[in-house]
Formats: sequence, C-alpha cells, structure tokens
Amino acid sequence: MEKVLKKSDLGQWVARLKDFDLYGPVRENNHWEFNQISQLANFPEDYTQVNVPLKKILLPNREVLFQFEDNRNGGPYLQEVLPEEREVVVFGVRPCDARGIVLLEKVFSSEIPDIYFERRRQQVYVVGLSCYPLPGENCFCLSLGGGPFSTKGMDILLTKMQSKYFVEVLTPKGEKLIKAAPEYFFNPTDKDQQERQQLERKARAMFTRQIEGVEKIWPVLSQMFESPLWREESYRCLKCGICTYLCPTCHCFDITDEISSTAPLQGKRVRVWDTCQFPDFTMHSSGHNPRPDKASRLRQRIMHKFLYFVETFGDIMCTGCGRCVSKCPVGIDIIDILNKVASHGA
Amino acid sequence: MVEVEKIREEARRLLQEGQVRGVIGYVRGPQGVWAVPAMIRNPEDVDRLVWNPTCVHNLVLFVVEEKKEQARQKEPDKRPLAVVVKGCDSRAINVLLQEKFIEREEVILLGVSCENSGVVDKKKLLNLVPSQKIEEIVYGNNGHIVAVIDGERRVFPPEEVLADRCLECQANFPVVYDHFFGEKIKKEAINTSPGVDKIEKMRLEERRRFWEEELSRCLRCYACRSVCPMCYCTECVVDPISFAVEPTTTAEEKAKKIKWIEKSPLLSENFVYHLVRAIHLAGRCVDCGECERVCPEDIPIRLLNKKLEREAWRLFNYVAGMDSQAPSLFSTFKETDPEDFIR
Amino acid sequence: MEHNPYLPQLARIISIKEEVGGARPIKTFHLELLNGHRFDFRCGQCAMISVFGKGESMISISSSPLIKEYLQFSILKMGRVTTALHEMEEGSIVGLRGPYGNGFPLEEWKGKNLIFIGGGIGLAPIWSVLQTALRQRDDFGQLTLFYGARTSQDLVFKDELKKLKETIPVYLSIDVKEPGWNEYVGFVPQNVLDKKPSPEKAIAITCGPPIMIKFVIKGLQELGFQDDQIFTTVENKMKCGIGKCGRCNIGHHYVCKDGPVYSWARLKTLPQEY
Amino acid sequence: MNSEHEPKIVAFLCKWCSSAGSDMAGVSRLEYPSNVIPITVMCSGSVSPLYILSAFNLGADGVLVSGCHPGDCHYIKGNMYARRRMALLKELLPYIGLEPERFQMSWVSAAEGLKFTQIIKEFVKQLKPLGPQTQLRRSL
Amino acid sequence: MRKKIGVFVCHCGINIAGTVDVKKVAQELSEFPGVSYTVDYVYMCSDPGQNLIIQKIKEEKLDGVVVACCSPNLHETTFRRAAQSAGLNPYECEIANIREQCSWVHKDKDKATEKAIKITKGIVEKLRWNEPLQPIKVPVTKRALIIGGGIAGIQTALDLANSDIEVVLVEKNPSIGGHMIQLSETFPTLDCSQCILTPKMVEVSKHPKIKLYTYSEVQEVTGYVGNFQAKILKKPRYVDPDKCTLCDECTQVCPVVVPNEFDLGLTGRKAIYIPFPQAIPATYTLDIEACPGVLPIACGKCWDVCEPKAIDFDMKPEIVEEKVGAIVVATGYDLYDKKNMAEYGYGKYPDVLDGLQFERLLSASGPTRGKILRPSDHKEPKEIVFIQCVGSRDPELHNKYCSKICCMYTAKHAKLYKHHVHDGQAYVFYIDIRAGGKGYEEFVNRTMEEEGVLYLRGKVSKVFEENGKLVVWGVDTLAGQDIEIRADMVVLAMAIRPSSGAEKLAKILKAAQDTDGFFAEAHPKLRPVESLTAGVFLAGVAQAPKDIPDTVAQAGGAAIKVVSILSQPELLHSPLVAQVNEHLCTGCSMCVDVCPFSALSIVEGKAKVNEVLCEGCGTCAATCLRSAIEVKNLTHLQVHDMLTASLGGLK
Ligand SMILES: Cc1cc2nc3c(=O)[nH]c(=O)nc-3n(C[C@H](O)[C@H](O)[C@H](O)COP(=O)(O)OP(=O)(O)OC[C@H]3O[C@@H](n4cnc5c(N)ncnc54)[C@H](O)[C@@H]3O)c2cc1C
Ligand SMILES: Cc1cc2nc3c(=O)[nH]c(=O)nc-3n(C[C@H](O)[C@H](O)[C@H](O)COP(=O)(O)OP(=O)(O)OC[C@H]3O[C@@H](n4cnc5c(N)ncnc54)[C@H](O)[C@@H]3O)c2cc1C
Ligand code: SF4
Ligand code: SF4
Ligand code: SF4
Ligand code: SF4
Ligand code: SF4
Ligand code: SF4
Repeated sequence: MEKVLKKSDLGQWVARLKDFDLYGPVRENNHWEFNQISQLANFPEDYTQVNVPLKKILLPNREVLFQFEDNRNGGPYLQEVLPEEREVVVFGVRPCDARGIVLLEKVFSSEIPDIYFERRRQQVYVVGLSCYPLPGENCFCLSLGGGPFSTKGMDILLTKMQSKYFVEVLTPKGEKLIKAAPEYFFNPTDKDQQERQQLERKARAMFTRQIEGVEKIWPVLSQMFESPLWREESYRCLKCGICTYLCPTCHCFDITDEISSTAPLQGKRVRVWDTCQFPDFTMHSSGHNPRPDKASRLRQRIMHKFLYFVETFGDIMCTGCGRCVSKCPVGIDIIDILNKVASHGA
Repeated sequence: MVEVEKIREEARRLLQEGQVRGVIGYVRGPQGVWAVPAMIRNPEDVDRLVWNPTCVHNLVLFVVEEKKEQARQKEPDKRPLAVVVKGCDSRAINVLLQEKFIEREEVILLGVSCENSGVVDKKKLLNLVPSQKIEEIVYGNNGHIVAVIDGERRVFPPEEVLADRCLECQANFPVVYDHFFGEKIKKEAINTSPGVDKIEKMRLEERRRFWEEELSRCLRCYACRSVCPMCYCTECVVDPISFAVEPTTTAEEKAKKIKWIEKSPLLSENFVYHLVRAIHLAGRCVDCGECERVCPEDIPIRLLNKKLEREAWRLFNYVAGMDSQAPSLFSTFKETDPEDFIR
Repeated sequence: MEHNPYLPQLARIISIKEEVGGARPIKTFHLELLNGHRFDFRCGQCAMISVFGKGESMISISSSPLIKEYLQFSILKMGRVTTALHEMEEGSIVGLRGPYGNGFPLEEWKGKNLIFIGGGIGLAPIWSVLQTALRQRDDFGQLTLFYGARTSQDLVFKDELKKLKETIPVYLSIDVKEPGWNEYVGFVPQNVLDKKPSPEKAIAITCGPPIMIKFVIKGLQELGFQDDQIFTTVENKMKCGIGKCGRCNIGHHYVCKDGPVYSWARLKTLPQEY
Repeated sequence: MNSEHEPKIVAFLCKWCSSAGSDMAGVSRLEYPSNVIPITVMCSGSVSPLYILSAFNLGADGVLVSGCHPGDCHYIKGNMYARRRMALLKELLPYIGLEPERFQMSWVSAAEGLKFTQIIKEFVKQLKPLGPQTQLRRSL
Repeated sequence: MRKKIGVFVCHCGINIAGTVDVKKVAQELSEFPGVSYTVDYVYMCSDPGQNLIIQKIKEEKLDGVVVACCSPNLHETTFRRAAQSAGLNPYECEIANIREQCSWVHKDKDKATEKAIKITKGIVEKLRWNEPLQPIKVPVTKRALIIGGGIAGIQTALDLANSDIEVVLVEKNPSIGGHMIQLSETFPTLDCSQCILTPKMVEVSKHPKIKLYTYSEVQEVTGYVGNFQAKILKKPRYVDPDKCTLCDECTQVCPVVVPNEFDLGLTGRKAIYIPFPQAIPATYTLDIEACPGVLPIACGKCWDVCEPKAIDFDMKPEIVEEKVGAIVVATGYDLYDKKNMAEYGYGKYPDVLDGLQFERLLSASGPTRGKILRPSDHKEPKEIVFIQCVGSRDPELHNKYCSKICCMYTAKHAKLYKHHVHDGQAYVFYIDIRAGGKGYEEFVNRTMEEEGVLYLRGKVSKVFEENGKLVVWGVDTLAGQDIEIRADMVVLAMAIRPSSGAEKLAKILKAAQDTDGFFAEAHPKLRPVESLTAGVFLAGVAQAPKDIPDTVAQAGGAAIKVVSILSQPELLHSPLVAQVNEHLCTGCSMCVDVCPFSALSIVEGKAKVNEVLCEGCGTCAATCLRSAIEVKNLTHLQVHDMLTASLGGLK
C-alpha cells in the first residue's frame, strides 16, 4: 500500500500512537541515537544514521533471562523473566538497520527459536526513513543487495519529499499504525510516485564506496583461510570490538550470572553483548585459544559475514551501513578489505 | 616544518642497517587522507610514511603490543623498534620507562613536533565540511590547518578543528626522543581545561546528571582502555574480558577471580569502571586523548583523567610523563601533602 | 508456554564420586531431574550444567542413554563453575539444560568392531558409547578400549575399568613409569600402534587432549584406518549451546549443534579453529 | 529527603590505631550510632580505592577510611601513601556528582576513643539527610 | 572442598548479651552459607568455653572457627591456641569483634544485634578464604656486625661479646675510639675521657669474641635479618700490625707533614703515623695520599729504617665477607661543616675554634699538653666567648634540630677554662639552656655561679678580627641591648651532623634516614633502637645527638635487641606477608617504591617478596594497579566478600 503524508501531519500521526512506546533519533553529543521520545514533529535535516543500530532494541546489551533464588529449604527457585509486554514503534530506521533485523531473524528464529528475541521482534514496529541524501560517508549497502530505499525488514518506509512523506506501508503491522490516524494519509499522485522514483535514482547515484564484485567474495574467501592478508590488515586493530558492537547484524553474546545477594543466594542470569574481537571470546578455561590473535579474529569477522553465514543462510551478514568503517578508531575498513579479497580472486 | 622526507630517510637508514625490527609510524589509510598506524618492516615501504594533522594515534600503544608479542615468542627479536612520537606520545614513553615496562634501549624515538598546532579532531572537521571529499590535510602557518577540498584550499584556525587535547596541550613537541624533526616551538603551558572548568562550576546534582547521561551510553566495549598505552596490564582489574590464564593457572585461581563489577553495562557498573580507570591513570595519563577519540559513544571520558591531572598538579605538583626517573605519583609522598580533608 | 532454551531444569546430585585427586581433580556426579522431567539423549551429547550464581558449563553425558535412573557427568575441576561443582554435596540442586550436540552415529555402527581410545577426562564422552554397546552387546562386534592418563592416579573410572577387563580387552597406559604398574608405560597413541588393532570392519572413537588426538589419528591412519572410520569430539568454548552466541564455530559449523562429534573425514575439511 | 534514613557505613580501620581507637571507645562505653560496619585492615595504606568504590557499588551510603596520625603509623608511612590516594579520590567523587560527605578520611589514634565516636556521630548526622546513595549502587 | 565453619558467639556475661541478642546472632549465622555449626556460650574465653570450641572442632570436623566476642587484641591468641590444640591451623580461627565495636557502644538491642550479625558474617566470609599458614622460620647466624667504633660501637660490642655472641666491629678510621677519645674531661662529673675509654678499647682488642676491622668500611650488605652477608673493604695501611713494634723510627724519618685529624688540624702528623698513642690496634698506618709515592718509590725512608720490615708498599685493598645475623649502626657524628659558618670567621681566624678543637686544647695529651693557648700566638686567652647553637635550631639557614649536647659541653668548656685561666673572663651566648639530665642543671648552675661565667641570652651576628682581637657582635635579648665583646678566643658549639658516610651506609643497609639525615628509628617511642629494617639496630649519635651516658645506655639497648634475635635457634616471622601473582605483575616496581620495609624487589621483571622483611602492611597491595600483590589472608577477594556480606546484599 502506498500513501503520502503531509510533512506537517507527521507530528499529529505520531501523537495518535499513544498505546505504543515511541523511539526516534535523538541527538547526543556528536551523534544520533534511538531514544525514547514523546513526540516527533519532523525528522531533523541533519539526521544521518543512529550510532547504535536498531538491534539495541531487539537484542539489548543486557537481557535478563531468568532470576534464581535460594529459598532456604527448597533449594534454588527459578523464575523466567521475559521481555516486558509493550509495543514499540521506532521511527527513522534506515534501510540497512532494518535489513539487519532480517538477518538477525535468521539466527534467532531458526531451529531453536530464541524467545526473547522473538517476543521483542513481535512487539517492534519499524518505521523507516529512506536515504536521500546518503546519511553516511561510508554507506555501501548498494554493493550488498540493499539500497537507500530498501524496504526489507520495514513495516513502513517513509521517503522525505518536497512537502510530504511518501509512505510505503509494507506489512499488516504497518497498516495498523496507519489506521491509528487514517485521515492524514492520502493516496499518492503520479507526480508523487515519480518524485519518489527520482529520489531513489539520485540516491543510488550518490554512492562513493562500493565493493567490486561481491559475488566473487565468498568463493575466494573459502580459499583464504591462511592468507597473510589477515595479519596485515589487523596489525593496527585495537581489539575493542566497536565494529561488532555497532554492527546491525553482529549478535554474539555472553551469558553470566549477576548476584544481588550471597546469603540467601539471589541473582539473575543475563545475557550481555560480547564480540568475537575480544581476546577471551573463544578462550577455553585451560587458556587454549582457537583464535589467539588479532589476525584470526579479524578473519572470523569477515568470514562469518561473507562466508559462513552465506553457507548457512544463503545471505551475507552485512548490510553495508558503514558504521564499522566510520567508527573504527584505527581505520580498519571492511570495504577496502573486501575489495582486496575480491581482487585476490581476479 | 617537519619534513616527512627526513623521517623517511631516518627510517630507511635504520631498516637498511638492520638496527630496528620495524618502524611504527603513520601511513595513509584506506579512507583517503586519514592516516592510520602501521609497522614498516622493509626499507621499500618507507615511502608510505606520512606526517600530517591526521596523525592522531598514540603509537606507543603498538610499542606495548609489540613488547607483549615479543614476550610470547620463543626467540624474541631483541632489536629495538623505531617509533614516531608526538609530544604526548613521548610522555607515554616516559611513563612506560618509569614503570619499567620498557627499557630505553628498546625504542628509537623519532620525535615530531606538532608544528605549534596539533592534530585534527575528525568529528569537528566533518561538522564543518560535511560529506565533502577532503583530499589532503596539512599544516599551515601559525598553527592553522589547511584542508584541500575538491582541489580548493581551506584554512581553519586551530580552535575550530584541533582536538581538544591539543588545544590544552602542554608539550607539543617530544620530551624524550632520539631524532627530532621539526621545530621546538613552545606553546604557552596552560594547565587548564575548559571542559573540567565547566563541570567544576556545575552544582553537584548537575554534575551527577551530566555524568549519568554520558556514562549511561557506555557500551563497555572497552575501546577506551584498549587504545590506552597505559592500560597495558595483563589483566584489567575491573573487566571480565582480559583474563591472564596460563597453563599454570589453577582452577582455584580462576574461581577466585574477583568480579569487582558486572559485565553488564549498567550505569552503576559503568561508573565504577570509569572511576577505577581514572584513578589508575592518575599520574600516568599523558592526555593523548585517544580514549575519548575512540569512544564510539562520544563520551567525554578524557574529562575524568583531565580532572585528576589537574588535581595531581594542584595537590602534588605532579605532571605525568615528564621524568622517567622520578617515582610515580602514588609510589611516593611528601610530608607536606595536603591533608585538610582529613579529620 | 513457549520453550525457553535458556531456562535450565533443576536436577539433584544424587551421588558424587571422587575419581582423581590432586591438583587436577575429577569427580563423577549422578544427577536426577526434579519434578519428573525427562531427558532423552544420544551417546556423545552433552548438557549445560548450571551452578546458580557461578554460571554454566558444557559437560558430556558419560552414562548410557539406556540408563534412565540418572545422568552421569565426570567433571574436571577447571574454573569458576567446575570448582563450585566440586564443592557441592550430595543432595545439592543444580541446573541442567540440553541435550546438545549431534552425538555418535551408533545406528550406523551396528555390527562393527568398536575401538575406543581415550586419554584423561576424554574417556567421559566415550564411556557413554561403551556402556551402551556393552548393554547392546549383540549389535556390535568386538569392543576394545585403550585408555591412558599421566599417572595411574589420573585414570578415571578405576573401579569400573577393573570390572570391564573381565569382559573386553582393556589396554591401560600411563605416561611415566610407576612402581607397581605392570601395564603399558608410554603415550596412548604408541600403545595403540603397539597393539595394532585391525581396521577391518572397525570404527575408532578417540577423545582426549588435542595433542593426543592428533597422534592417535596419525597412528590409526598408519594402521590402515580410513578417515571415515575415525571419530572424535571437539571442545570449543560454549555459552548458549544452541548455535546463537557465536563462540564455538569452526567455519560455519557450530560445535554445540553440528558437533561435538566429527568423523575425521569431516573434521579435516574444516578450518583449524579448535 | 527522608531524614529517617539509616545510612549504611563501611569503615576501614587500621589495626593499630583506628581499630584500637574504636576499641577504646568501647572500653570507655562511649555510645555512637550503630550504622557503621568496621572492617579492620592492617594499615590505612592498604586501602585500595577499589575497596571504596566497591563498597559504594555494593550499597554503602558512606565510607570512612581511618588510620594512624602522621608519624605514628605502625608501618611508618603507609598512612602517607593513603593520604595521597585518598586526596585524589576525595576530589574525584564529587566531580562525578557524589556528595562529598559520603567519603571521609580521619586520623584516629589508639587513645582517641572519643574522637572516633565523634567522627562516627557526625558522619551519620551528615549522611542522614542525604538519603540512600544510589549513584554507584548496583541495582540489578 | 568447601570449608565447614563453626561460629561461636560469646555472651561475655552480659557484656555482649546485654545489648546483643546472641541467640539471634547464632541463629542467623547458622543459615549463612558455609557455616555448619553455631553455638552461643556465656564465657567463650573460660576453660569450658575453650573446651567447647576444641570439642566441636573435633566433633563437627570444622575447618574454620569464628569466635564472635571481644576485640582480637584480647583473645585472638587464646582462641587460636585453642583451635590449634584441636588440630586446626591457628590461622583458621578469626575473631569477630562484637563487644568493643558493638555491644559496648550501642544501646538499641535490635540495631546492635543487626550490626553484630553483619560483622560476624563479614568475618565468616574472610575466614572462608583464609589459608592455613605456618610461621616463617629463618635460621639465624649468631654473629653481629657493628659499624662504627666510637663509644657506642665499643659498648655494644663488649655487651654482645660478653653475652657470648661473636662480634665483627668495623671502624673506618685507623683506630677505634670515636670522638670520645678526643675529649678531655666529660660532663657532668669531669672524669678523664681517655682514662675511662682506653680500658674498654683494650678489652675490645683482646676479646676472643670480637673481630676487629679498623681502617675498613662496609661496602655491601645483602640478605635479611638473621642472615646478612656483609662485604667489608679493608683499606691497606701498608704496615703489618703483627710485625710493627711501635718503635716510632718511621715517623722520625718521614719527611711529609700533614694536618693531624685527631687534633683537628691543631697539630701535624707524618705520612706514616699512629693516630694517638693509645690507638687500638696499636700500629702505624701509612697515609698513601700523603706519601710521595710507592711506585716508583720516591722516598721509602720509612721502609729503610723499619727493623722488623713491617712496612709493605704492595699491600692491596682487601674485601672480606662476613656472615652476621644482626647489624648495629654506631657511626656517630661529624661536626657541622665550617663552610657554613663564615659569619663567625670559623676557618678564617685561627682563634675561632670548634668545640672539639677546644677539647683537644683542654686535653692533657693534646697539642698544648692541656694548656689553653691561642693557636695563633700561643698566648693564653683572657677573654673567651663561647657561642652555643651554632648551626642548630635554625630551620631557615641551617639545621632545624637541637644538637642536645652543646649546652652541656659549653658549660663544661667554660668551667674548665676557668679552672685553667683563673683570671680569664668567659662569656656564653645561648638561646636557652637545655640541661635535662641527672646532675646537669646543677652542673650548669655551678658554672654560672661558682665560676662566674657570664651567660648572655642572645645571638651573635658576627665575629671579625680587629687589631689582634676577635670582635663579637651580639645581642642580649634579656637586657635588650647590643653587645660587643673583644675576645681572644671564640669557641663555637657547632651543630652535630650525622657522620659523613651515613647516607651511603643507609643505602647499603636499606635503612631509612630521618629528614635530618640521622638513622630513623622504627618508632620514636616504642622502638627507639630499632631501625626500619629488620635486624638493623641503632646506637649512639648515629640515631640522634646524645651524650655519652645516653649513648652507652642505647648501646646496651641495642645489644639486648640483638641478643633477643640471635639467642633464638631460628626466627619466627608472621606468615601474614605479601604474595605476588606473577601472571599479573608487570614489574612496574611501584610496590617496591612504597614498601616501608624494603621487602620487595624486582627479580626477572616480577616483584619478589622477601618474606622475612615483609610486615604485611598491605601498602603494596593498595598501590598495585593490577592487584598483582596481596597480603595473605587479607586479600582483595576477602575484602570484597566481607563488603558483600556486611552490606547485606543489593536489592
Ligand atoms: C562439548 C564439550 C564437552 C565437554 N565435556 C566435558 C566433560 O565431560 N568433563 C569435563 O570436565 N569438561 C568437559 N568440557 C569442558 C568444560 O566445559 C570446561 O572445562 C568448563 O566449562 C570450564 O568451566 P569453568 O567455569 O569451571 O571455567 P572458567 O574458566 O571459570 O569459566 C570459563 C567459562 O568459559 C566457558 N568455557 C571455558 N572453557 C571451556 C571449554 N573448554 N569448553 C567449553 N566452555 C568453556 C564456560 O562457559 C565457562 O563458564 C566439555 C566442553 C565441551 C565444549
Ligand atoms: C665538643 C664535644 C664535647 C663533648 N663532651 C661530652 C661530655 O663531656 N660528656 C658526654 O657525655 N658527651 C660529650 N660529648 C658527646 C660525645 O662525643 C658523644 O656522645 C659520643 O662520642 C657518641 O659516641 P658515638 O659512638 O655515638 O659516636 P662517635 O664518637 O662519633 O663514634 C663513631 C665512630 O664510628 C666511626 N664511623 C663513622 N662512620 C663509619 C662508617 N661508615 N664505617 C665505619 N666506621 C664509621 C667513626 O670513625 C667513629 O669512630 C661531646 C661532644 C662534643 C662534640
Ligand atoms: S573497531 Fe577496529 S580496532 Fe576495534 S576491534 Fe573493530 S577492527 Fe579492531
Ligand atoms: S548503508 Fe545504505 S541503508 Fe544504510 S544508511 Fe547508508 S544508504 Fe542508508
Ligand atoms: S570506549 Fe566509550 S563506550 Fe566503549 S567502554 Fe569506553 S566509554 Fe564505554
Ligand atoms: S584500568 Fe587499571 S587495571 Fe585496567 S588496564 Fe587500565 S591500568 Fe590496568
Ligand atoms: S587515559 Fe586516555 S588520554 Fe590518558 S593516556 Fe590513556 S588514552 Fe591517552
Ligand atoms: S606494583 Fe604490582 S605490577 Fe607493579 S611490580 Fe608491584 S606487584 Fe608487580
């Protein structure tokens, strides 16, 4: 379903969504972050891309799995803690982040479903904002089958035009949101349609960064396990994990027990973000570490995204949002690395 | 002016003569102008070395990493490392010397002057010239920074684009070095930080709110610690991710590891993490500003270190990294140390 | 209610046996699930044992699936969780979730000779197969056990081994000479080479320290075993047990669900990340 | 704030002076509020800043570190190192917004039972109006 | 295995039970993890109480015991002994102080009970991680090294030797005797210094238990209490004492004259000389600095005349090693350097003397055979000015401390002057008179009253020469007027400074100096003869300015301290010492810097604890950023868990 919404009506519509928790991009220091908001009059002109991607709402940095308690005579007593029941609308999600959810779903909803993720996924409504102009200097979604107007993972995609938003309603969830204030949504005219298409074309022409020949990458990668490239490229890596923490698709976590009282024992089992870039991530209790150095960990990051995930799920686990490129403190550049990989195959 | 050709010459000589096992310096990064750290091992690669206002990194970190790496080797390469150091970086070297982490002979310091200027804060510059293609960034006159954008030169006054730490820097040329490139133009030594001033002027609740807002964003990625050359500990006391497990570590030892804080990025835990780190860096932090630069959440952590830097000076006349022979801040005292806070 | 894969069931420790003392102690625990829960598994699978407040550890189930009264785990004291387990008493309650992993393809081995080759705590996963094969004696050909440890003290299941000797050939070994030891002295792979088990209709199942496995495989190949006749298990660090937390992978394989049992034919095609 | 709040206080007392001083208060039957849990350490110089931060993290509303007067330290100069460390901590905590009253240091000799009680009394009095310390307290 | 801990709660009659609900404490603790037995009892320290502990340790197979009772200062030893007698390691017994720190200081029973529970839980948590420890045993070498052969060193040596302890006495000068042998008569009794000292010196030289190294210096000391190794440098004296017959032929022929140290330059001596006739050892020394040359033998006159061929130009410095169990520093003092006192013309005018020079003038064996004559013209001074506190008590320019003995010896000097020069007039400038000592006040008073010495309260601003007189400008602060005295001689009571090599020696011994440079005592009141370094003791002025009686008393004190160590077959040292986690230590040496007892060093890049020296204060533990060093049984983990337990959990 396609609609248009007057720019001035955005705030009215959002005000109608009282039953939801609303999230939208909020400026913090030097960047944008999805924070809870009470209203949304417009998307600020300088809104680019949030810093921590949407995954922070679906896979929060700390998720309580259950509580345990030693009730003196009966031994431990467990209490499952599931995510709160509350529906959340997130505004201004860029296509790359929305595609990130689709990839996360592959992991968390396949085989043994992860009920925490699933519950949150069900409750989250994604209202996207297409990318014109490109929000980031390192955007390269186009090389990975995405694009500045991609709708994957979205319930609604908004495109900012002259005086209105072009509204693509993509799922029943999206329809539900529109229904909250149907009077603000109109059918698009042909001109609207054309403007929308034109913007997309313009946006697609703006990309400065790209991978040449993505399709070559995974066959080449499978031959590159022992390549010296990993050592060279990882020399300056800080093993900080920013690249993965901020990645919309990275999802590694740790599970730990947090104790609030020792006597009687009381605590929570939680899962917290973790990353393959941390040295102890794979370290056995004995100290043996299958990925002992920065090179093997960088290799894991690239291989997981561009080879292993492809082998398992038939998709690349990177949406081209460019965060890891922009945010890496030492300029480790996945686009550059992939181009090098691709050129190995050439 | 630092002539980069001279740095290259020296690096080439050192490598050709086999005097060093490598030269840690800056090279042009994959994203154009922005320099990145690199280790040059062959004389042929020396021409990759650059020196310009984007050379923000504190390369001493890689000295630390190399040291650890060599310690793991069965047959360590005992030759020294050459490393390019700015003023702040050289102070970091001094702290490492003071703490006997390295010996003076292990490094050949290629000192560079910050040209009476400093390094560029990428975020500041990108706010001024959004999404344009910057071709080159070089030093201009009087501390100005010149950026070539789409073939055009734009001159920025230092206060607009320099990193905060450089604006507040007290040693903009190395305090210890073997070779020196550029001129020693001494900037006014101002032990001030407008950022710290601002917080000090706040009321208590405002300060609390300020830090709560900032630290609540901390992801505990530990990038601030990973980048810090002073955080070279084998195992960090406040973080559960860098265990020093060796074959001889017993099960009991592992079981007895203290969890001073939880791994979860709870606000309280973030506070404790940053407070411990601040205390641990008191008298050791050389204000290279790297921790703040790398923080993906733009948390002004430097202001914690800066506060303690100020207090160490005010209370104990101590400045980190100036003298590799002096005892460190907390391993000495004076009879006259202030004690008016004690009852 | 939906299944929550992270929520353990409660289990009671019904017995604890000290197998090995000293600096690297091993204890065998028998657990029984509380509240009448069932736990079906295959040989070679493992389970996550929780000590609440300390965490979880992945441990191989060493009893046979045919035994319903209890689940057996033999645990080497390694760190936080395992130390806590070693400090527990009979009657204590722990958490248990699983079973995890693929397990051994016992069905395919029917009628074959099984050669078990274990080292140290590595006997645990093998033990489950061995016990099952003993219980379904007619389904299998000859059973042979090679087992070694650093000293005679470090051997697990000492009492059971004694009994076992009466039914099948058991070749024990220790690394260095000891007074009173009249069996093999030397490393396990050497013992295997010495005794020359025949590859004819045989399956070799080996588990132990990585270095031992490496040489056992080499030895078996020398003896003429094909890569698909050799099975081993891999230990990678695990947290979730269900292929999500991203830790235990070898290439695109998640050891917790695609492993830990691998034929050498399969394992050798995977990157060396274990 | 709640004036009825009973603050939880941890006091790190050096064995030779301050702990003995608190014993002296006991021997002299000098009454003081029961809010303070004493933890006897060998020397004020052995109190790591970690202990103090951890005490706040684990729920203390106030922390006291007490040692021998300068020159009287059983270990000669442990208290002098403590003084330096604590001076910085004392500056740092209010900087992040923690009430300065919550962390105190004192010199109490083995004879100063009275001083010990006074310090505790005053500490409790100062902490009561502040209410519970929540800034560094871990809440799961 | 997890520890089984027993908690024993004492009522202490009503002392505890009156304010603390002991039953509730026991009850709550019984539910605390790891506690397998609890009981309360009326008097835990009584025999039945102790027996209860012993019995329960055995019956309940307890691995640890917490007694919640009075201050550990009172009964920790009692209960540890009880625990030990039940077969428990004493360090598995801990005290929770719920009396002094709880019941006695609170009135509200509920609150006191709650607090007692928290305290006890904390201690249980601590005990959980306690390691069983054994006292550290250190074998002891039954020998002592004494550095400095003044009266302090001599007295200590004799006291020790007479207690059957072997002594190595090292003196840097050619003879022992120190400053006392230079003195004339000594206050307050005015007995002849040499007369009372020489017998002791002889005794030293004869004593079978004393090994004497004169003209020697300690170069290096390694090891620790009970087991020191000292390297001693024997400077060559070029004369073989065994062959030398003291015939004095050599000095007769020696052509070189240099100032005589013994007489503080008031006389000269030859390049080959005996410092003074009663020198011990009784032998000559060839001053190689002064001798025109050995190679090539430019002179050799002495060698020619020496009958027994005692002179040996080829003698080389020799280093000997001695093993000792304890060390006494008795290196005494030097006078404050002349250079510092230019305003008094000291060093410029020959008749401005320091106290020691004046002693030599007074001495019957001195340069003037006991007559008081001006060095410049050998005339008897008729007007003499003594100035006290020269360089002392002057924090701005000189030394801030009081040199303590000057008041007394100045009074002595003035008195003796009057004895010699009856018609002379003596003036004493003083700030105030410090005559705290038995008979001292009386001595000073007699000097003032009987001898008519004029005491002027005030400072001297300047001394200068004018027409053969020394003009002394001063103020009399009592009278409030300026004073000018035209004197024949001025005697300065120069400040006492630690002897010149003290700093070097302090480093060698790793013994601390105080801010004035004297050796620092471990505690100003309670451990005045012990240094900060275990096994190193102090005697005499090396520690602080003092007179002979005090010196001798301290020497005796030092001796008995040494005996108390060396009389034991082995030393027992508390095992509560620091330990290093080598995995974590980076060798930054911050702990080494802060350790007050120099117990730490860096060995192969890691901190290493000398368990004998470590006192377990934990300063290192708080300094180490990486928690790589901790004190046994009070580790970070223990503190952390105590905090967790006593703060009672989070909500
Ligand atoms: C498939 C499989 C089967 C196993 N079977 C047995 C067995 O039968 N008997 C036995 O004694 N041990 C077995 N282990 C090893 C056992 O899991 C570890 O020794 C144990 O997790 C150490 O936990 P810890 O908390 O005591 O150690 P710590 O070092 O305190 O904790 C480290 C954490 O890392 C993880 N971890 C560390 N090392 C390993 C490891 N090698 N494997 C998996 N996770 C690890 C755990 O999550 C653990 O909680 C098995 C491991 C795997 C993967
Ligand atoms: C002018 C004057 C008059 C005095 N009159 C009196 C008096 O009347 N009555 C009285 O009670 N007191 C008097 N005193 C004080 C008296 O001199 C001291 O109390 C006494 O000499 C202290 O003895 P000592 O052994 O500590 O030091 P010292 O006499 O100084 O002896 C120290 C010895 O150690 C040796 N030594 C130093 N360093 C080393 C080294 N590194 N290695 C080896 N040996 C070393 C020295 O050579 C010396 O022999 C007087 C002092 C002065 C200055
Ligand atoms: S962000 Fe950069 S430095 Fe940090 S782990 Fe990733 S690649 Fe390494
Ligand atoms: S990567 Fe693509 S989708 Fe993501 S922000 Fe950039 S243009 Fe938009
Ligand atoms: S770098 Fe920033 S987000 Fe990461 S741990 Fe440090 S302060 Fe937190
Ligand atoms: S915060 Fe402290 S312990 Fe952690 S790495 Fe830095 S200095 Fe080391
Ligand atoms: S704390 Fe920050 S500014 Fe200080 S030395 Fe470390 S990285 Fe540099
Ligand atoms: S302070 Fe810590 S890291 Fe440094 S030397 Fe001492 S024990 Fe080692």
